[in-house]
Amino acid sequence: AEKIIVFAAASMKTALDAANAVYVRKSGHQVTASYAASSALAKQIEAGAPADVFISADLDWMDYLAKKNLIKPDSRKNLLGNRIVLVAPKDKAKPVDIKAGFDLSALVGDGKLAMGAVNSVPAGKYGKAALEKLGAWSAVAPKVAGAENVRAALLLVSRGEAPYGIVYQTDAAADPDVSIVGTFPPDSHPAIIYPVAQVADARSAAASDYLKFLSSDEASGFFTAQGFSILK
Amino acid sequence: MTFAVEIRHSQGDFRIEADFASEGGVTALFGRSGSGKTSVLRIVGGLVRPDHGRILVGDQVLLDTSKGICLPPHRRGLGYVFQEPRLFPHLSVRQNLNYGQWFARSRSSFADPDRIIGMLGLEALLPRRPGSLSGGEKQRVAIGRALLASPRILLMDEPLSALDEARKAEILPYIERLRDDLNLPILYVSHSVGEVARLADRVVAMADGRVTGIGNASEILGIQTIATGRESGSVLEGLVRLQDEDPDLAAIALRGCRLLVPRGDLHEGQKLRVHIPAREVLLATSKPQGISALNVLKGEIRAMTGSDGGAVDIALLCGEEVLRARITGLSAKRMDLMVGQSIHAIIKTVALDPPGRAR
Amino acid sequence: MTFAVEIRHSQGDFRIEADFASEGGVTALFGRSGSGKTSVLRIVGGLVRPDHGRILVGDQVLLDTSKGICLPPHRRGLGYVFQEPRLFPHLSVRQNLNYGQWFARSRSSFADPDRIIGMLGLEALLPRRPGSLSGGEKQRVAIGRALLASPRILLMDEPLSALDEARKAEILPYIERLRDDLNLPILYVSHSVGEVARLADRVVAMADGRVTGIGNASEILGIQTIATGRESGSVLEGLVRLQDEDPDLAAIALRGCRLLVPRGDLHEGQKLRVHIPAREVLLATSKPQGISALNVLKGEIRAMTGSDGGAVDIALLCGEEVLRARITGLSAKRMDLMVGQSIHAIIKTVALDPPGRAR
Amino acid sequence: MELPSLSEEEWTAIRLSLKVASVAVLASLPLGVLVAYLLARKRFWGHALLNGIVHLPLILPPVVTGYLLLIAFGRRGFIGSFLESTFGLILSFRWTGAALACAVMGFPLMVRSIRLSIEAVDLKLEEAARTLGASPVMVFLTVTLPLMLPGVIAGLVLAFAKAMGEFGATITFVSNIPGETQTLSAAIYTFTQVPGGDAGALRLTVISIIISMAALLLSEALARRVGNRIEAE
Amino acid sequence: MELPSLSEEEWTAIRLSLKVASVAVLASLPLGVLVAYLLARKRFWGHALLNGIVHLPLILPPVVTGYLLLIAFGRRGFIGSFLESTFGLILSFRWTGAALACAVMGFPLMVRSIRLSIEAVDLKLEEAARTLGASPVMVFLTVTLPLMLPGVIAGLVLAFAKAMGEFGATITFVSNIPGETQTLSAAIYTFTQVPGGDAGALRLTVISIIISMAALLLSEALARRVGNRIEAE
Ligand SMILES: Nc1ncnc2c1ncn2[C@@H]1O[C@H](COP(=O)(O)OP(=O)(O)OP(=O)(O)O)[C@@H](O)[C@H]1O
Ligand SMILES: Nc1ncnc2c1ncn2[C@@H]1O[C@H](COP(=O)(O)OP(=O)(O)OP(=O)(O)O)[C@@H](O)[C@H]1O
Ligand code: MOO
Ligand SMILES: [Mg+2]
Ligand SMILES: [Mg+2]
Repeated sequence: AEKIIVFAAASMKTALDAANAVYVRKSGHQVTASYAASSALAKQIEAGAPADVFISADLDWMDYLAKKNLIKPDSRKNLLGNRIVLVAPKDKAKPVDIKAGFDLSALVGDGKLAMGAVNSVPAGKYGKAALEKLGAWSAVAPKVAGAENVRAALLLVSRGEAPYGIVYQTDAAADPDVSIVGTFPPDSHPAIIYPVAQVADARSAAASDYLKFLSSDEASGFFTAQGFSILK
Repeated sequence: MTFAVEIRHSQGDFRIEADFASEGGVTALFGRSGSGKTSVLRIVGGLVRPDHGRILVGDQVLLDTSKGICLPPHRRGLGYVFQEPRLFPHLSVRQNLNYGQWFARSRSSFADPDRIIGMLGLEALLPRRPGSLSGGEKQRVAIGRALLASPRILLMDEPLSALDEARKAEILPYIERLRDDLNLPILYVSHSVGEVARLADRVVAMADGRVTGIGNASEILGIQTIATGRESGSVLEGLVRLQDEDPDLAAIALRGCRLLVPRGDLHEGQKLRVHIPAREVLLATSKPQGISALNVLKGEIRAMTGSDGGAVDIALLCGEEVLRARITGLSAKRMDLMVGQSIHAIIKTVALDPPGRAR
Repeated sequence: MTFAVEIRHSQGDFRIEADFASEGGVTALFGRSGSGKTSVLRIVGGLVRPDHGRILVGDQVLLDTSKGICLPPHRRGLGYVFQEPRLFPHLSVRQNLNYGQWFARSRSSFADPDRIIGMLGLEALLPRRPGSLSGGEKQRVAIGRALLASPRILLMDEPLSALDEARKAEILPYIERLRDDLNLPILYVSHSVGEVARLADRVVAMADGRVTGIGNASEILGIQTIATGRESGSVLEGLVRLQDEDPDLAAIALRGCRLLVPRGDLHEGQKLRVHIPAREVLLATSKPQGISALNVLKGEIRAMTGSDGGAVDIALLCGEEVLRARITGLSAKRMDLMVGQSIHAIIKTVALDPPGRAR
Repeated sequence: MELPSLSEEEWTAIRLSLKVASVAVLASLPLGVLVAYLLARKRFWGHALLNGIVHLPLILPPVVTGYLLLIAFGRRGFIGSFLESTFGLILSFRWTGAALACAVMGFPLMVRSIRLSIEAVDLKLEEAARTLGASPVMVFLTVTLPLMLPGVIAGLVLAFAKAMGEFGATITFVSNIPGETQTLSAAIYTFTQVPGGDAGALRLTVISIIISMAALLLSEALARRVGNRIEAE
Repeated sequence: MELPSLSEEEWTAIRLSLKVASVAVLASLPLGVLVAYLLARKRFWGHALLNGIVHLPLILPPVVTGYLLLIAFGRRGFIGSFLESTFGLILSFRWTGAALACAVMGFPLMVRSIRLSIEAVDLKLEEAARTLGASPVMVFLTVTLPLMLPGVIAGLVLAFAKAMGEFGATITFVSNIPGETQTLSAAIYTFTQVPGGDAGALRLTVISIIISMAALLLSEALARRVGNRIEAE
């Protein structure tokens, strides 16, 4: 049996663990997943990490590796998609109509808008782009509290520290203390894409087989269950 | 001021049982190394709370375990000179000396910094830190620090042991003045029979944590030959009478006899105590003539006891005073001494310690 | 073993200039507190490297700054008893005592643990840690630790100051044996004239970092009245002659006269030194009769000097020995003493310190 | 090394970091001394517990500490809401919260250093001070405290350095708001999260190092002065 | 509290954490003592520099430390490639690398504690040992070292606790590979990154606390024994 090492963005843990379990049972190969920030994983692959497969939470870090010829270009694939949503604490949740010119700043009031750090965390970048497109950014920018990651932003909302937050649909769905009060239109921000690729000097012969499995319907079930969309 | 101590305490294997009282003045704790002197001082100073105990100074109760009273050390009005210097390393000598004054409720008249600094020869050291002082310098600073705290009781644990004779001779009269003029109770530990004889109104002999004898200096230092070794002797008390004959001398009128001593700064009518080591007393069967000793006392042999090393201890009655002499067995044999015999005791005047003033 | 020290060193404001040599035996550093005794010892011990200096022990160079030689302390074969105990708090008393043996290249015959532990009375303390020892107990352990390191030189800084007379009397003969039987050079600091007179072959008087006098015990302790205060006196050397008359006594044959002393464990023909404090010598114009002092020496007054306190210092020639006496001015006047006059010196036998053996 | 010119936002982060670290360290000092004293000198019920609590921020991943702080000191947190209603003190999303996070993270380091120093103070000197009339409080102020200064200084330095480097708990607790809670290390972290941010991260890292080294040198000089004073008793 | 049964992977993380923390702490101890001794006792050119380098891991955000380790000790790093070619020692993405990261992160804490203790050792005792024939090395081993034990123990505890809590530098340097580099705190972190991971994070956090508290209690008992022995000189 082969041993496959997957470097994956931390936010995929739940779904990927479930999918991997099935793959292991079926193929008899052994799969080990290392979850961390995409940035760290990319740098590690650059430094010669023994990874076979890399799943990034955004395109930037995959591009970073691609530019350095550290992935096999023909193995690269956009695996999953996601959406960003506006959330509020469950007890204060009222639906918001997210459209061009909607006044998010007024909704937030003198509270904070929790989201991933807009310069570094992918969800923050998408959120900022969407708000800019919808003309809400300049008013709300001073009220943004940038969290280290989406989970932290979500926590700020679920703890009631912030009246609103922008997070992935996948995270919002799982938190009982927050409600999704609106979903950003897909065209308001660059597509949210989790790309996958085989690492250039992957040692495992089963890596491409594993990649194929990730795109299979069987695997997709676990991803959709978590709220991801499957990109074909 | 009176003083009463009653202690039962165990530390490790060592058990202390010490009861003693004093009418005031200097109470000397005397005993061999490890006999428990420091332990008693620590308890009186409040640094150790004994299993059982009662300590009174004047009518103030410092400690009474049966009533649950235990005054903390800083409320006992202490001046404590420890066996080791214990100077504050982060403070200058001057600050060390002043330390107690920061907390003293009132400053005693005797706690005059300039006076004490002068007496202890500390002027040049004031700005220095204790780290680089010599052993004796440290000990002097420690003495000054305790005195300048304006204490109501003074606890001194071998305060002069690291000092030279000349310095001791400067400090001892000062301690005598504290005792006499200020009525300051002093608990004094020393291995020096000379110091103890000179200062102590009351001597508490200790061995193995227990009190083995209490009495005035004469009784204890005279009797306790084991504790005192070759230093046994007599301690006599009398009034000073100035002499016209020689301005350098003074007489001390004792009961039924008198002694000539160097005059020093003695004054007429003053009460005074002298220590005469037994080994410094010569005996003569007939009154010697043309001899350099001023003191030739006529007396009668009251007791003779053979002592170790072939020496003989002899108690004489001169007037009403008992004088102890120690001579060789050979001399005793040659002179054919017997109890009841009349005899002359010869004492070299300058062999006396410059006497302290009694209260 | 010979011994030569030559030091120039400044520490802070204090400047040390000390040159002295010794034929071996005990060299005593004598001087008031702060005169630089400890500083010299630290330099000899290698703990301080002086600005300039040369130290020789036998033919071994411990230090020669001009040649850049400076043996580190652990190669100097030292036994150093510090002025404070400096015991290792994490080791038991036994381990403290053994510490030096772990490193000693060879064990001297005198470094017999049982012997030394017995002499110092440390048996019961062996398993304890130093923390709870009494002051004197600590000092004894420190002495034992230094002796058990089998040193080739012994540096002792007031080693006996915290001990009682009885304990001192046990330790002193041991140090004498080290000096005499083992030819161990000893540099000894003490404020006690008695100790120094008894032990020292050579006395180095210090004041303010400078050597103010070097000589044998008699010369320095006799002359240095300032340093020694009331303890000036004579140190005489002679051969022991046993007495048939009295088994408790022995005579010391001096040049042209003899002294009776307690016999102790003296043996015939032994060389011996005694210290006679000037204040313990009485003078008589005619030979006294029926007197308890065994020693009455006939002599002649060679010099008379007035001294402070109305006392007069008198140097007598008895046979070929010089004896010092100190009497009151009044007595001198009464007896009408003059230089050249013939006189009798009276010395109480038991007033002598049990004499040490000279080499 | 020549520093490329810094953006206004970066200058703000530097100022903020200095403020946060200084306040964190100085404000926690009295409590640090108190806790260190209790741990070093007193035997009481809960000794081990207190000791454990002090060490917690070291044991827990910083993110967890941040979560716990948020739960306790957030607006809805039981302590946070009390502080707000009683003193009007709001910590969440404020620089004060960042200071709290840094203080908490540095606390074990500070306490350990101070405790070690207290344990090294010679009790015999305190006894001497007692006999000279000093009450326990005065003994502490005039003897114990001066003698334990080396440990206090060491504790301050460690806590300050930690405060400069800490971001995990801070960003989780008070997020990353430029000018309010974005400290230097949060800014550095942000740079590391984007491809090509290395130059920016390096620049800020160098600045962070320079600041901390200055603090370090200062502390060494201070400790040496204090030490000189005490030296060689 | 009853612990829900742990998964195989979680047990592995616990075992790994213990191994990593112990090795990190013990392996860095000799160097820690050496550096602390140099800093405490010697004045040399580069004293400030060495001191600064020791403090670096505290000053830098852990992620940055992790990146620096990756650059230096990674397979392609200058030290890493040297170690591999010379000793066959591979650190990157191995548990040994995790130990290195933990050791580096805990090093300033360890050195400070030990240094404080060395500074508290009475030089007079060392002098006494020298006069008794002990060479400088023997003095260190028989006097200085035993007397500074409290600081060594404190340093070990701090470093161990830090190693248990550290993940920023570790995860950045050696990633988060179950069974090889996934320590307890990395596992906790991973749980906090996914929806519904709180229960898992809490479970592991409790275990981490229990382990560290045990280490803490052990160290206190040890320090008390050592302290008792030295007490009240
Ligand atoms: N660093 C220093 N700066 C200034 N003076 C110093 C320094 N170190 C020592 N001294 C002084 O040198 C003198 C000699 O000290 P030393 O310890 O040698 O005296 P000592 O003769 O041993 O005295 P004691 O009998 O009191 O122990 C002292 O007056 C001391 O204060
Ligand atoms: N914790 C303890 N366990 C056992 N013995 C102890 C303890 N503390 C003190 N001792 C013993 O008590 C005895 C008395 O000690 P203390 O210090 O009172 O003696 P001291 O009379 O002052 O002697 P010194 O003249 O040598 O200073 C000593 O033998 C000492 O070893
Ligand atoms: O434990 Mo950290 O990763 O130094 O904040
Ligand atoms: Mg004592
Ligand atoms: Mg000295």
